[in-house]
Amino acid sequence: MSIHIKNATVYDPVNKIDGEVMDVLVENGRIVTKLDTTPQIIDAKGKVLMSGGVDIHTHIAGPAINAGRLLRPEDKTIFLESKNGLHSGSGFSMPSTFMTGYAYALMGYSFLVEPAVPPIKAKHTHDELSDTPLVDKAALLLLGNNYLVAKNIADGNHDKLRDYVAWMLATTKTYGIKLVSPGAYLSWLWGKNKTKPKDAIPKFDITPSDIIAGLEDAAIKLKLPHPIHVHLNGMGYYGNYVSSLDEMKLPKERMHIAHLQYNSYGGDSWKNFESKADEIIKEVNKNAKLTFDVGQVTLDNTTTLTADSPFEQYLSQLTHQKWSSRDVELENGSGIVPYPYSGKNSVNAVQWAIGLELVLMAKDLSKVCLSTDHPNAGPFIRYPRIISWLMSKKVREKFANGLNESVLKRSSINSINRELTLYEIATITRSAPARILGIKYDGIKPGADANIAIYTPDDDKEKMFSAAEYVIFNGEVVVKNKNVVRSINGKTLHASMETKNPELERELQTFFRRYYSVGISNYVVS
Amino acid sequence: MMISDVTCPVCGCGCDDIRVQLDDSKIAKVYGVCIMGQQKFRKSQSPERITKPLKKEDGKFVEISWDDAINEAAEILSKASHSLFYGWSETSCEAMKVGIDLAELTHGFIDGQSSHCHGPSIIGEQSVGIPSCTLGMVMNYADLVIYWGSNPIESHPRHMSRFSTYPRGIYSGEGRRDRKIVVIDTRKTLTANVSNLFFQIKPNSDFELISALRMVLNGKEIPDEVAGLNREEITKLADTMKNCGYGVVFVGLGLTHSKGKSNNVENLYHLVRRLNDFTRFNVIPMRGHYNVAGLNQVLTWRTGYPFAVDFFRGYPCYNPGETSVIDILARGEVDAMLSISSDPVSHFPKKCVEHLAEIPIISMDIVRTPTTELSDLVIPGVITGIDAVGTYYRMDNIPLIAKKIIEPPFDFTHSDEETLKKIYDKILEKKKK
Amino acid sequence: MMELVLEIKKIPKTGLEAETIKPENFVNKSIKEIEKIEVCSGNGKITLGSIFKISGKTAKNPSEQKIVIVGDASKIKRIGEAMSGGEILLKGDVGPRLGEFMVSGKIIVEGNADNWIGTSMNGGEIIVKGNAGDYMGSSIRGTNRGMRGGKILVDGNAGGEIGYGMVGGEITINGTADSFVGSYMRGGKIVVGNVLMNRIGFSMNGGEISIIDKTFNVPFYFRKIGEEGGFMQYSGDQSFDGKGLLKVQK
Amino acid sequence: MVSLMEAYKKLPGTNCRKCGENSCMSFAMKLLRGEVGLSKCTPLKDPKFREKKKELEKITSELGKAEETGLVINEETCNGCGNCVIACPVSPMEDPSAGGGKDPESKDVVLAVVDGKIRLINIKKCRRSGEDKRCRICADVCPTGSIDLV
Repeated sequence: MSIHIKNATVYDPVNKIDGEVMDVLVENGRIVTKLDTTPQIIDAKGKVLMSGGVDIHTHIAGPAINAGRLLRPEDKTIFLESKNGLHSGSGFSMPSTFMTGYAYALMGYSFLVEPAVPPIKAKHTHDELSDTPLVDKAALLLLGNNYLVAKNIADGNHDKLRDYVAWMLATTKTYGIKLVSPGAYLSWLWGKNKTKPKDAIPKFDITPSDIIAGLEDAAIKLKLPHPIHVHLNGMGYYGNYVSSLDEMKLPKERMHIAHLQYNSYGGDSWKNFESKADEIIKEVNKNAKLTFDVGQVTLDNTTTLTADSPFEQYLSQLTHQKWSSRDVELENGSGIVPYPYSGKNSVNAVQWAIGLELVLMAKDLSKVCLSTDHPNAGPFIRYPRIISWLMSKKVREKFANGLNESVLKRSSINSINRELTLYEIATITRSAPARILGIKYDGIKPGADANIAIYTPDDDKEKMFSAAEYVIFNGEVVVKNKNVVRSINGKTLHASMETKNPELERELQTFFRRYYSVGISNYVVS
Repeated sequence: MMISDVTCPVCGCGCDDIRVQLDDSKIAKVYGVCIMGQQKFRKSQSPERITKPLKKEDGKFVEISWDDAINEAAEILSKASHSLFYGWSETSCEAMKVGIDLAELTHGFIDGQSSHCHGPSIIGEQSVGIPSCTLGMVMNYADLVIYWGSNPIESHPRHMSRFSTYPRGIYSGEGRRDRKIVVIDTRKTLTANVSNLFFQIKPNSDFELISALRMVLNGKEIPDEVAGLNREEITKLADTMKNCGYGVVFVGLGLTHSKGKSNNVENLYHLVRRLNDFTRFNVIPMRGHYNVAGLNQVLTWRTGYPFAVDFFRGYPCYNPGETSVIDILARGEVDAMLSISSDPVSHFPKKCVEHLAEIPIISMDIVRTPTTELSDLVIPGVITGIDAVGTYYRMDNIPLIAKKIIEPPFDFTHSDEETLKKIYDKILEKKKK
Repeated sequence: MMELVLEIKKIPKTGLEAETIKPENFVNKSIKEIEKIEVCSGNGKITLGSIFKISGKTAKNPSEQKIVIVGDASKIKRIGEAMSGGEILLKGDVGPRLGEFMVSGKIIVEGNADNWIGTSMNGGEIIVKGNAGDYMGSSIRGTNRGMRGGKILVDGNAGGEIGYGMVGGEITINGTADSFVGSYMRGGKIVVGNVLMNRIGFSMNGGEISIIDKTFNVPFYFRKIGEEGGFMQYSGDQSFDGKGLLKVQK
Repeated sequence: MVSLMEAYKKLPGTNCRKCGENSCMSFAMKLLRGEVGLSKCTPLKDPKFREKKKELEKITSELGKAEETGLVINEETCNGCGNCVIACPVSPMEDPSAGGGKDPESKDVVLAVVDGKIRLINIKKCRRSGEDKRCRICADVCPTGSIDLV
């Protein structure tokens, strides 16, 4: 199977290609210099070509998102009929797995990261990922509120912590370390509803900052390709930018901050809620250790689901919406609350502006990734709309004046003139997330994996990026004329960890027999 | 030879610490398993096991070949205009996936036992949300455990000794002494024998008792007697719940099957949500079969809905009360049925069984049951957890691997998944013709 | 009113979903064209012509179009879905989800109706001479915002969970309803003869329920607040300080 | 220590009620509790029961020893719930996994569930085998009343 793409205008920041017109040859799943077999021709004259999109933070698979799908039958406002060999599906803010794979492929994405895996339910996440076609995947392991992590940090034996983390990553076949409001869930279990970075965690007498430092140290020693992926404490509360800045100064080498928009809030009540994107981006611009994904609010009727149980309980009390919560033994909690964002709401309008401010005021876009923390700030199918806001001041101003006027008074979005180019869009959706993740991603270059998206240019950027004209995945055409035509399964990446601490494993054998409700043989993902 | 870490394929406890002693590939002794599990391990070896496909010809069963059975099944399902795929709670998640593909391919219904067991708990969850936790949290943190309309000693025998009452957790080191066990039921059950508090309530009055508890928590006046309990008892129960460190309510069919059904459970979820303003409180529905929760998980991630899914428009539709198995059978909206690892003819209402008698039924099971007797085609089932490997989900939605310890008593198939896959491919073949 | 008569010839045993049977789909069409309109059955689609013997005249705009369905339609679901005008008269019984998401117009059922009449209805009127099923005027699964406007009148008895999540509109039941009337009610009015097991107003926070039968004894989660016009008045659901109004005939 | 079933099997099983009990089963229960003498069962004197009579005499003679725990299991009503196994203070000492609710594999626990029923594994380890007979945990936690401490 070989393909010859002719006269495509290529944007590929990985190889510094900015709008060159060139041919791209594909054979046996790779980009090649010459073809051995007669190829299928794709005339890409005047069309934009990019490598496959990378989404560094999207809740698409696992027990939390599935509990969300179950919670909201009313979220099924979009349906997918099963025809020509493709599966059916349903769901707007939380689509079912097949529909998720097809929708991401249609937008030209080829690599997704599920950022929250409770270790004891890792099999569930892997099972759902295997039912998400047309994309390669990786998953991050929740360790920020893990009992044994906190215990090892409290006892000060960091080497044992390193080996425990290595054993966990290998056992659950996951790719990196995820912290969600470290220490907040552990404190919440004993009645403490809000935890600041320097508060002592009951029963452990360590602080969230110790947990961040401890796990970063383990990540460095294990030479993990992706740095610790952190959901900062105080996410979602007004006035949380101060504690966020404290935690952003903690890392020794590298830290990736998830959905930074949720941690850039000022004001001391919901009434005078305001944007502090400028303060936050100032720290990111000067601190080389930090990278972030934005978590852009799209003002839809979506669902918030996060491992930050205390915040989700607070949100359910604030909004009187449904509330589902799952405490997982010795590992982490999670909470789900449907949330209908509205442009007329003074807080939501400013939240919308904060995300755009962070991206537009960032100096080095190779530290920035596009995301909506799907589905928290909005469903991933809104990425093209976000791109249209980032690429044109006129489009975002037109959208802004439909919102609550707080967006003008309490954020500086309308004073920013920057408009991102196609090259910069390719950075925040392709090269930046791939580099931060540390995955093998060579862009458009001979020898690279053939994951390619071809778009028809259009003034309406949302229309342009909503459906790619052609998408090639693993060297095969899977989207043609804006329709998914084939379904093939991608692979799930995981960190290659060899665990060489037999003494720790014996200890874990007895620990599991003593305190876990499942046998250790059932914990290992086969 | 001794096999350890064996899983028990019977109830929602999903015990995975069983050990089986094999003597020349026959099950000799089973260690750690309760009496319900023991019956299943023994049944897997019993001569009653169905080992050959059977086809009904003028009222009597005739043995047929494996290929004929697959062809016959595919014939029935392709000819039907609206087929029902029912059961699934005692087979693997892998078999369920093929079942969903079958329902999608034939534009039929798929539903499981959860629709008429803990369906009301799921409907309650869909309108209020459920604060819940895994069984390990109960073991390590809970100091108050309430069994409401549930009698684990008889339905989930090892539940109290493995998870809720007797283990010594991290923050419940004294085991039994660190925990208060409360039973709320309409009769004094065996579980009540070993509980600290037992509240005997009038049948069909759970809803009123829950409203009374919510009013006490809101500081409101309640009448002298509600649901057969006097005001002091209700206030005492409310205070016990409010002042615990970490509380858990296990919800049984006493709540979901008494009058009020999903409203009882909805009211309970409101109560537990309110209790989370004082302390940490969670609910765990006592799911019956060992993989009934698995069907809800797999169906939800593949179609968006947990049970009662209808593909007749080519995409998933869901409306319990309209697309659930009892209603579609009572209205006669089905003209063929595949029943896997279940016995609807014994358990369904009369009106449904009358309709079942008129339509062709394919049943996949391990022993003869009233359903197989009424069927037109019987295909031997494989026991996931004894004859075959498979994934299953425990009552708290934790995924576990069912282990294979002996070979099935036949060689034409190795798992339910493989059987269903053959039927699926045969239907595809017929569609292409 | 232009009358179009649909006489039931043969309905497939597995039932029908006929959301296309409503006045606005039949206006300005010949009988031939109407016979080609499709409905869902089994795992495919069949035409109206294969089910009904169609006769009569079609009008220019929906408000003048009347559809009469003769025969036992108890196996036909979703008749009059999101109907925006005109009238439907059903001589016999009718299947579930009648007049779902209805906007305006009128539906009369001379026989018995089934579950989910007027689900999430916004306007219009449904009259059932016989008995009705459960979930009348209720919300779709997962939401507690149901009927917003319009009227439903049932002469006979009704099933349970009536007006679940009602926001506006009126429901009148002359007979007795099963338990759980007016759960999650925010607005609108329900008048009902009696309610089994006295279970009404679960999580009610607005709107008004009137009970005609004197023998109804008020559940304890409703607090007495007064008396007016021959009705005792109660406020509840007190389990969470709900502000619904319950009136019981003295 | 012998279980109720084993004692019952050795009796004539005629339920003739000559001993004043209404069945051989309740006679066996009382016999193990030392509340009734073997001589009360007159049919046993029949020569064809000589073997069984000798075995019964051996059992009742052991009853009198001081270190006997008096633990009697009724397998008919036991459903293998494992409460006694996990609640027994000896189990977690001998096998920590019993402290976590798992079925103990060690041979030094007093009780364990086998084939769905409770079995005596190592009676010597029972706290009641000495002078102190106060420990009654297994009988207290048994929901089906299948454990008697005579």
